[in-house]
Amino acid sequence: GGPKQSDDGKNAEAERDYFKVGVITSLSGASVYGGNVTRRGYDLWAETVNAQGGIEIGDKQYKVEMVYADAASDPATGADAVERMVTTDEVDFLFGPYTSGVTLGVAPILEKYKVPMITGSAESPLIWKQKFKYTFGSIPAVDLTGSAPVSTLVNEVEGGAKTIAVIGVNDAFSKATAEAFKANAEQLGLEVVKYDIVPEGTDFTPLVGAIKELNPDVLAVGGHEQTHMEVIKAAKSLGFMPKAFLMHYGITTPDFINNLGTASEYVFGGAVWTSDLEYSDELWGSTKEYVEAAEARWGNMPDYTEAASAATGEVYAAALAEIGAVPPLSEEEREQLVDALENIKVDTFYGPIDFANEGDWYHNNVGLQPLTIQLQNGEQKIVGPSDVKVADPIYPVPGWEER
Amino acid sequence: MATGLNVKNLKVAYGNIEAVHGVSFDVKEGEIVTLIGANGAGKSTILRAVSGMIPIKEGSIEFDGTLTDRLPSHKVTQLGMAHVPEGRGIFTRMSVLDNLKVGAYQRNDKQGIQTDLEMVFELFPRLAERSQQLGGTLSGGEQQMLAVGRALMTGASMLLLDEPSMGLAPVLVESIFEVCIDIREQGKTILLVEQNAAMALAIADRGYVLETGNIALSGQADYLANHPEVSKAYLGGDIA
Amino acid sequence: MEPVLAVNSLTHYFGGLRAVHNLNISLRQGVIHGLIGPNGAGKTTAFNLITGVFKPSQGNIEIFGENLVGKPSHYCAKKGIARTFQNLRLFSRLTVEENIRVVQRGQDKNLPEKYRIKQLLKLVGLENSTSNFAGDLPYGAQRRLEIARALAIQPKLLMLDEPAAGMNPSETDDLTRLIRKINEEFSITVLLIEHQMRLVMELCHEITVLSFGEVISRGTPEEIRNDAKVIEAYLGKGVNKLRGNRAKC
Amino acid sequence: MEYVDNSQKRNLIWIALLVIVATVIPFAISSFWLRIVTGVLMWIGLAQSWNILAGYMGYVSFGHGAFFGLGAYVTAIAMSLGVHFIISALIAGVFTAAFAAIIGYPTLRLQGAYFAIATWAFAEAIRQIVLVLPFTGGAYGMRLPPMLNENFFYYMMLLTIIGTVAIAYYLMHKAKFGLKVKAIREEEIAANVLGLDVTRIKISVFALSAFFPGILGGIYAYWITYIHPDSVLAPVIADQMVVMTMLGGLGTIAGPIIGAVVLFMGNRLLWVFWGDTSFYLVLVGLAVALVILFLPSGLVSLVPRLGKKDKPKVDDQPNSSVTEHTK
Amino acid sequence: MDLFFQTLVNGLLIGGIYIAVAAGFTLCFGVLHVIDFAVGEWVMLGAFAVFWLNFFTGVDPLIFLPLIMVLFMIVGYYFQPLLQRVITNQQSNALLMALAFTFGMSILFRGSALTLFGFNQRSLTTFLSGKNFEILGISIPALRFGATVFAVLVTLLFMFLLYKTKLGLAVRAAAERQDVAGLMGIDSSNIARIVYAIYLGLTAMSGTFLGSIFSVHPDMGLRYTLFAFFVVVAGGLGSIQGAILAGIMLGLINSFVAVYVGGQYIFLILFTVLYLILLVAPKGILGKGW
Ligand SMILES: Nc1ncnc2c1ncn2[C@@H]1O[C@H](COP(=O)(O)OP(=O)(O)OP(=O)(O)O)[C@@H](O)[C@H]1O
Ligand SMILES: Nc1ncnc2c1ncn2[C@@H]1O[C@H](COP(=O)(O)OP(=O)(O)OP(=O)(O)O)[C@@H](O)[C@H]1O
Ligand SMILES: [Mg+2]
Ligand SMILES: [Mg+2]
Repeated sequence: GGPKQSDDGKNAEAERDYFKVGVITSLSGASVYGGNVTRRGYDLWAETVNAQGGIEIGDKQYKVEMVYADAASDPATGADAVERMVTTDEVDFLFGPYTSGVTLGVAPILEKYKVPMITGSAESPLIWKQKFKYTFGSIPAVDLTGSAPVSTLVNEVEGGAKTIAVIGVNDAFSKATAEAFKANAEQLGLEVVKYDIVPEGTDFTPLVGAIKELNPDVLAVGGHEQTHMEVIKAAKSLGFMPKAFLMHYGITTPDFINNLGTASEYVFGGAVWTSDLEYSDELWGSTKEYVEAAEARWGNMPDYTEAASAATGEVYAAALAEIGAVPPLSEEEREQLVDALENIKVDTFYGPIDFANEGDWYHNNVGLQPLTIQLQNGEQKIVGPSDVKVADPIYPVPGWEER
Repeated sequence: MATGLNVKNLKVAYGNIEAVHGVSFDVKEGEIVTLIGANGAGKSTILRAVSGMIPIKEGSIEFDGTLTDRLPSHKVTQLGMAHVPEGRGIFTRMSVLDNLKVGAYQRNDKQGIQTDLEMVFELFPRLAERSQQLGGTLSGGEQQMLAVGRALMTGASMLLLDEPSMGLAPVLVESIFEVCIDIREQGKTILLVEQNAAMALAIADRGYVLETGNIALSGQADYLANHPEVSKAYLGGDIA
Repeated sequence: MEPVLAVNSLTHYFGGLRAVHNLNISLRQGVIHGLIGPNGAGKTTAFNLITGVFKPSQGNIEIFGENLVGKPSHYCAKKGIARTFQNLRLFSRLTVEENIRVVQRGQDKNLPEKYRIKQLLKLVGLENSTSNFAGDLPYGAQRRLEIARALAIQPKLLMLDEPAAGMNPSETDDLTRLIRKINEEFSITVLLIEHQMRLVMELCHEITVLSFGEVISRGTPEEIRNDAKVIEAYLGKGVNKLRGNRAKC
Repeated sequence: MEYVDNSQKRNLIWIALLVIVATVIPFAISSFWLRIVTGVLMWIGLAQSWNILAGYMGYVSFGHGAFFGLGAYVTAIAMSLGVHFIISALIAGVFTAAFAAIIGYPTLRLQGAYFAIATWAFAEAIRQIVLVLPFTGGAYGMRLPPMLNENFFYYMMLLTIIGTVAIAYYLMHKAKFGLKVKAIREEEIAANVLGLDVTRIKISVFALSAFFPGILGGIYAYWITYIHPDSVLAPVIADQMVVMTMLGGLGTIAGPIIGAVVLFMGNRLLWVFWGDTSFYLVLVGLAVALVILFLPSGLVSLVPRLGKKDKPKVDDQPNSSVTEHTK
Repeated sequence: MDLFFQTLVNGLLIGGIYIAVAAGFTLCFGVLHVIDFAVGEWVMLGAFAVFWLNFFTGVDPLIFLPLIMVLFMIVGYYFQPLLQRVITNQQSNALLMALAFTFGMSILFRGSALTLFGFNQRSLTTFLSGKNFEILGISIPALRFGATVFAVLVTLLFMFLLYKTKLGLAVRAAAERQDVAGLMGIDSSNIARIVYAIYLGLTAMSGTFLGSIFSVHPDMGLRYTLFAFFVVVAGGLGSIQGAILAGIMLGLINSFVAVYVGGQYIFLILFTVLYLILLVAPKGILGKGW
């Protein structure tokens, strides 16, 4: 079905000398924060590519032009946005939304129009289980990344954690994070003294108060930056300090560190990337150079979501170069592009990107190694697994008064 | 300086519909003047215009030497005019006592307020009994007492009474009219709108007969009371 | 014959306040019965109890022998009770015609002639205002519309709460004629609250006087007019006393 | 009489034209705009349903989003059990109507703002229930089998909307039922005392106003293919129904239609042109505030013929209007 | 047992936060009959105002409380006539008009803040932040304690104002019937402006506390709109005593459910309780609402 326009449109359109790239992300609504973080990554890639003359295909360079649409953190709006991108703006390929919900809302439409999308975020494992052909993700799902920090806390620190309390917010990503923490903890023989999933917007003091009473070695939290800040504030205001806080996404955002100051110190987290890693990269040169560029551009240290988003563009560039397709992409070329994406393995400043072709992580990036990080002196330090760590984990961490 | 109320060529409209079509009348200090007329003649409308509750379309209203036709109602009230509106306008969620206190809002003479409160309670013992009951739960007649009582609490020099006897038991109707006489004896002025024209004319000095927004007739109360047409239309033939 | 309405030892409290106490009323078919008494005596409360707006604390209400206590208002209406309200309760943003149509049972054209909208409005003198919003009518007209609306449900018993309030004597006289007509031509029993003695004395076959929620007197208009208790509590001495007063000054 | 016939003929021609235009729209516009128009239709239906309750009966509900969401979930669950979509959506409508009737019984005793907030409270409670129930997917939401046929959804929406508008028009403007509903809005006690079974009428209206949102929720779920408590049970859904109706004109048939078109289209247009920043929100907010400020009777008041409240014609045969209404 | 008391204290302090947002809101409803949808956005603007003041001067945010109060009172005083225009329009349902209008304002404020200040999370650090003191083994967060004390004091002050002063008498009269209040010599429109000004002043001040307890960002308001609705309705619209009681009650439910039942069910239980309260006591728990 579908309107004819997209079909004729493609053929009718004259050759372009640039790629049109759609960006759908949350520029307003509940996930505005993360949405803007992904956008920073995408934008920096586009700016950098264009500054260097464009994507090199054969012997010619093609610049990229970004087209944005706000998904307003709402699947329906996201779906409208995709429809517009594909049929009206006729983009060649897409950068995906921040939230898993919007991703799930737009993915079927991409199947229909056969336009690929790589999302730099959306870590809910749910997406990949759906096996969408045209949807890829450059951040490994949280059920994969949640394992490293728990195992570090159990096996790689002195004394090793024995008990853990896990709380999570009741949204797809946060809940999956909490579940991953719990599952890993149980597997590693930790005693889970409390497990609770709370609705968004709750006040954490009572829960933290209860957990303080149970006095676990580790308090693990599944949530976004705001949740993490509130949990830390609640714990501090109740004078509660477990041997370690374990959090996931969010502690790597600059706001977490800026707002909490010393209270953010020593928090453990899971990540697949930090600015300490040393990868080489075609576009920027190396991880270090990317980080400098991002810092210069946005005034903040990039976190792993921003980095993943920036690296996403490089995968496209590599795949396009490989199939030698020039803009505008025909449906055939887009099919080829998807094939290429499935098989390519690209080394970026962010690490190797390699999309799985089967299993529960279908089309998700499985090229990366999950890392345990800890905030030390305001920086994210890799403290595990032991073979890649750049610093020793500090455990138990100093109390509130000793900082 | 002119005292009392002086209304010239008053026109009032609700939206596009003119309800009062150029009415002139006056009330001299210390007089009781009554406005009589059928349903919908515009009596209440005139009172509302005079007290500033609704804007006027044309004309002038002068009260104690001040032009009040462009003043908001609270300013007019501050000049010493109290209006008991049609439908009583009780503060339903406030106690009887608070309703009366609101009446005295613009006064600062504690002594005088106390005296007037006692006066009101004497006049309407039911209000004293129910001083803590919420205004809204009073019976219709009790609310009417409260509305009149509240106006008396303002200490105003001029009272506009819109059907003060409505819904009152006959004994109380009498008391209300007696109060009017008392008030007048204190040197105050009253503009009285009444359906009970016989009673109104019995206590009034002068009266105006209003017909669909125009003054049809005016004169001394006795003259009107004995006027055959007035008698026929508003007094219901002979006086009971 | 079974009474239209029989109220037995009806009592109602508002919190600690006893508004109606041990009220008994029995209405024979076809009478006009007056319910008078000082302000706050409990008259309106009694109406609210009979029409199911309030649930009585104690007592019995029967219409044609059927108990109404605990029944919802619309059930009372179906059994033949209609009423008007002391503080008007018209459907203000419905037109005059709609105010009647909405309460009619069945289609206008299938109803007996005298219960049709046109006739009802003519009866109360509103035939020229059919398409005005009820809320825009002058007060007196609204009162008459309430009566027409009450009639439209074809009641057996019509209860009027101060229908003459805000009317001048000649309008009151018109109303008197109207109520009599309703009573006679529609054969409707009427229970009437009113403070205008002119109307009450003229119309009522029998009168009950309430004071502080209790019956203090009952009888024909003549008996009531001359009952010392009623004069003391309620009637007073009339307009002539005032005349004298004014003459003084 | 002549005049009436002519105007009815004219109305019929208008309606016929509209139907033709509505039917061919999918062939005339791009798939993106078809999506938007489908969205507009959905909101017309939602706003109109809300208007049945608030505009005519005077009960302001802030919980109507719940019916939409319940409809979406019921449809999703039914379809996951293998029930055909059309049947599922109908089940959803019936379910939400029945649910509304049950919840309406106690809730409709509340007045004014209390009713508004009570509906909002139960809507929130439902969102929380869906988040914790085992068969709703909780925070992970539910996915429906995709059927990516824009035209199909357009026509489904169109059909439902025509149904909503027609029923609203017939019941509220033509049938005596509408008068009863308005009487309740004006004076509930008097209506009851004069024989209207107020409780039953209120519950029926509440159930009716929940029926269509239920179906629309079902269509939405299948259309978007993914539902989540935050997307189909968010308070903002009810808020928008309110604002659209107010914007267009409360208690009129045209009001919710105009309001939905203007707000949703306006929002999307601003979003298309300024959507790469959050600035368009400023414009949306400003527009809503300004319309309310300067056009208190809603946008319909710009078109006097539409904004006219349903006041019957004065003719010398009051009976004639009655006969044509009741059937 | 310790946990029980800790939970109790936590609940009371959450209640304090509820009350802080609700105090002005209930006044606004009680007097102006306006349900201000933008209440959360006023909280947000208040928090941002303090944030910027603190950013440029470095002075402790709590010191700015009086300044914020005055600032937003001025805003409220001049903003109210707009709202008045909306609600005094004769041909429409005032409650709904006000809702729709303030709904528009809330989008406008949120959009503006997002556009101007960006999406970042910001934090207000006061001299009380992160501090706590212990009484009998129960930790009491200093900032929350401060907010609660502030809220309770302000509310008591209001009750005094409303029920014991002449201004209060005028406010209550104007709340009910502006026209008749005018006949008593009360300048109702000015009273309405003053009340709205007080409401905004208070709401903005509570923004200071909320911004420091949680964080400052353009969307922060939504949550507080929720809380404010909640407390004000459960307490009975317009009833200040009711708001205090409801705030405390809901804080306690929140806290005890989180600890003894499960965090998952907090809102489910809260909203169900609110719904049931409405059904059982339609005028609020004290039966004193409008
Ligand atoms: N708020 C209003 N809106 C529109 N028209 C009104 C309004 N108030 C009064 N009117 C109209 O203005 C005219 C005069 O009404 P007004 O209330 O002044 O009469 P009145 O003499 O006081 O009658 P009554 O004896 O019934 O109190 C009437 O035709 C009435 O319908
Ligand atoms: N809801 C209520 N709460 C408390 N008291 C009430 C309530 N309703 C009525 N009352 C009281 O009950 C008594 C009876 O009131 P009711 O309205 O029946 O009087 P009434 O006889 O109709 O008087 P009127 O002739 O003045 O209309 C009054 O004293 C009134 O104050
Ligand atoms: Mg009048
Ligand atoms: Mg009465």
